[in-house]
Amino acid sequence: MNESISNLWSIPLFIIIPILAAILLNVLYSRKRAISVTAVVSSLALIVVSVLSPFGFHWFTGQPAVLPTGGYTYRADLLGWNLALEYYYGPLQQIAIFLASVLLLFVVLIAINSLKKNTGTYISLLFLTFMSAAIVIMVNDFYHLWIGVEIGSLIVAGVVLATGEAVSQKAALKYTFFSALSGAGLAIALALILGVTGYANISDAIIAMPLNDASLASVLYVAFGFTVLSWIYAGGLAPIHPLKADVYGSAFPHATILLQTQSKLMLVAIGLVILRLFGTLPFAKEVMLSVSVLTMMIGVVMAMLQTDFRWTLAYLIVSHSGLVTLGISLGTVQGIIGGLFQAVNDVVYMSVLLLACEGIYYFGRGTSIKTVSGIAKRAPWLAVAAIIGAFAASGVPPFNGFQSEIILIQASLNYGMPELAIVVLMVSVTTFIALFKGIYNIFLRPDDAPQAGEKQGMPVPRMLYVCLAALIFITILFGVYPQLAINFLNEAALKVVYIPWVP
Amino acid sequence: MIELNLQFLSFMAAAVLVVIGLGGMLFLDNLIKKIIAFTLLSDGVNLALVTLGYVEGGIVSILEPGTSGAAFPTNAVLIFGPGIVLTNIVIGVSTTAVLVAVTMVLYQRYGTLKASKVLKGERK
Amino acid sequence: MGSIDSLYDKVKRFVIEFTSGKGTSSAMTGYMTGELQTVAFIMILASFFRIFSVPLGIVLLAAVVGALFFFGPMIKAMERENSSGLNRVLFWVMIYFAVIIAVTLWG
Amino acid sequence: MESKALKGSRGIIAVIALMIIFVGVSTSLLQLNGNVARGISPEYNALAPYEAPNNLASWVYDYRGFDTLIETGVIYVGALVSVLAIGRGIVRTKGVAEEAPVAQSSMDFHVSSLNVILKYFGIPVIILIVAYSLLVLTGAATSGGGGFQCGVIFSSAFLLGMIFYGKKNPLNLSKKFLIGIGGFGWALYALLGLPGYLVTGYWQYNVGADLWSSGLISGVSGMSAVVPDIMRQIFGDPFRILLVLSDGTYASTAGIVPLINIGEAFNVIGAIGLIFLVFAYGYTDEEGKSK
Repeated sequence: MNESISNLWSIPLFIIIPILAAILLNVLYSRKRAISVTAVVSSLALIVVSVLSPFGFHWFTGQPAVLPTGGYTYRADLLGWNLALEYYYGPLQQIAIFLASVLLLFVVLIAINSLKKNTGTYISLLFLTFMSAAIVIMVNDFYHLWIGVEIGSLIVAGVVLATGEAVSQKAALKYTFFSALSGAGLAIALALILGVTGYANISDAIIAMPLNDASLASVLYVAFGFTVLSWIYAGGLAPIHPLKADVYGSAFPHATILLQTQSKLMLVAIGLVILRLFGTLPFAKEVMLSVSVLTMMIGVVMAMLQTDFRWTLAYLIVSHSGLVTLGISLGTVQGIIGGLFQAVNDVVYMSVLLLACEGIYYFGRGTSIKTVSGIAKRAPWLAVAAIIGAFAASGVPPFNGFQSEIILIQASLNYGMPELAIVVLMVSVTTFIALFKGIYNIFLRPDDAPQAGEKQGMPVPRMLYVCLAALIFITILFGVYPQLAINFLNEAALKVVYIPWVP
Repeated sequence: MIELNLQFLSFMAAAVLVVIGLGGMLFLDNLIKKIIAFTLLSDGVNLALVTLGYVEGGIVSILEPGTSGAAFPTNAVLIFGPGIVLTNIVIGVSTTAVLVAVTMVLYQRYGTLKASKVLKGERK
Repeated sequence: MGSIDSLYDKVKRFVIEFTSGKGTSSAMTGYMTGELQTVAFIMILASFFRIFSVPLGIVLLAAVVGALFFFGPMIKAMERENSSGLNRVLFWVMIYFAVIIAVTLWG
Repeated sequence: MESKALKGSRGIIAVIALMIIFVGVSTSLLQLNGNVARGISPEYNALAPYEAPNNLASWVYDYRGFDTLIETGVIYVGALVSVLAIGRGIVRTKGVAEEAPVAQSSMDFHVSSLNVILKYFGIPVIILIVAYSLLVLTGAATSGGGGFQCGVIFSSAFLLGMIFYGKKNPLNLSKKFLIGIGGFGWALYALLGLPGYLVTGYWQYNVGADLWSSGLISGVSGMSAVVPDIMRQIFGDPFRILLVLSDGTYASTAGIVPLINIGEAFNVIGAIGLIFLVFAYGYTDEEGKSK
């Protein structure tokens, strides 16, 4: 590992390419061909960069770190106070950004193929969604984390608003209100951490933290509370889950793929930051655990009540965020690996389900299980994809959901909390019920509409099937060879547990 | 006895502003009033951040002819707080713009600004 | 309490509560399963109290089970509280946040 | 207590929760009273004599310049999203029926009924405000001010023009121009990092400032002469200022900071101006189309 690279070439590109692409796309606005070329080329470039890049740091603006003795250094492995903003690109970041950029490519392709006119602004917002996710997962600086979360939430509001329907406008307004709230909360947490330690860089802040001073430690408790508030918000955990479900349910299904990827990455990133900064405080892990258990339980129960496939998926995404945070908040190596792996798998199998949902949206002209039925006859491959996605989501081998859930169950048993294992099991069983309620009604129930010909929707873009096939391939690949992904996640988990001050 | 000083008062005012903002967002039903409450909240955060940079007998962090370059690091205000305030102002402006824009659109649609009417929960 | 009649009435009311409003069978299934899930989840949550003290956990568990069956369908209340109305979510967030601060500061 | 949901016991619970939050926030802030850790800030201040004389400007645009790039993005995205809410860029799916978007009606400013004296004084005031914004922009490195402030002041002149003279005001900026200039500003800011990236490998390395290459600060090895002399002459010297302080004269250069300020100003003029224009007059696609 090249730990001491402090000017890794690839890191700025992950941010600058989406920014330039977004500006260009927004100016192009309605020129379809130029938009497609720009968007596809930029997202391909992001995939290539994420694969080729080695691991290391980037200190933006080239300022050195100040050694405790007073000199300056450019070496990242020496103890020093960073003057510059620090990003870290490691194995966890690599797999996260690689997946996000692949999904970005798919989403962009589908958006180009299925939307009418004026797509420039919308696709530029999709690029910015990717950018905010990349910022949050790579950054090692509390100040920058705050900016990343804020720009991310404004972009989410924009992506939702692009549908132009009343439901999405309401969802966006509510979501922005909470973005205001949690942004202010994160700013207060930043103020408190700065006041206590004087450093915004997370590594430096951990080293400078006055844990011995009881009166100052109480400042950290409040900072912890505000950070958890923004964590809950960014990841859509309980009790903000109804809003997040609104957002997921009212955006286009293909946009929801990117939104949930962004939210999962934020969940992982902020969760790891909380563990690193506040993991030693009493009650920190307990608070995080109870948030995750509540989220899982409420999300999955609410998913069962929904009568629209989009909303079922929205609540399931929320409840599976609880699985991710469960692993992270256990705070053990196995738990964190399970949580991170669950995040990766979740992004993939939920994308399969969401793409299937998009297909239903075209075929059935809607996704309500009351009005849409008998799709399997017209689109058998869509049904197969949806069923595979459902199997993966409910943890059936040989799909990827199984591998991560079994790690989570083992981790919670080893932690001494068999109840958590039961909760994980119940979540996967209930996921199965909720999904098959929808899938049965939409795909398998005989078509009871009198004029079936009239109900025929438009043909599904062929691109959607290609993307589905690729995602199902990843699902099975990770299900059969989980080590492919776990090898990327080990390092991050070990660092968080044993050397939290190293990003 | 707590000694009353400038920093103490500013921190106290910041806490009061933050809680008034939170309370306003919680208790007021009018969407525009909620947005105003948010700006109060954000101002409270700004005040806390500015106060963080306070240095007893400090000077503004601009080098003017005649000041001492060696004494500047200890005398000048802490740079991080005021810098973050700039960011917070920008974020506040953008968030407020989005909130107001969507509120305008929803007002066109429903003809009311009441959050309990416009933004009541609904399921499909 | 106690008589067969009133118990029967109670059960009847309990079942009728589910079907109010939407009467489709798939919605009904969802509500029934949801109710059972909620009960199970709350029992598991109550059992977490064994971390602090085992006897208290057992007492709490029994109390929760009793309360659940007394108060009828939990799922209705849960759906109501889970609505995405802005004011309601704001209320719950404030409560949640206050609890987190109280637990960590004075817990 | 306007909200119906918060009457009765719920309201009381909410008030108690707020009080707990108040106690938590105020106690933690008051713990900081008098013992704020100085942390990294004195290190930034120690470098001030070699950078722009306004240390806050060099903090915002040099040391933490990348943070400010994303922050500039926040205002750009804010404008993009709020204009999207009103109508620019709402997308439709092929073949699926959706509800029609609501058209935003334009505000009525009653321009014709305004007092004629106001109209006479309007133009000089607008000219003065624009001039002031340019002053604030150009003095960013040496005094308080900067790109964001310039943009806001300029946009307020634009708003004043709209109120006094209606849509055809002296500044007369069109939506397309504002969108373009906003994007141009952000792109300029982003691309100003490119020279430093190509020369030293660090994004947004302050090429002009040659802070590290001329050996002004001891202890930094391996970085001298990374910036070639020719680059130093192209970028650095035009901005070099001699700072006469009580303990000596420092050769200080703001480097690319003034240029970044210009990019930020363009971006903010575009973003805030667009917000004002579209909030006042609504957005229709016919006008926004190319040509």
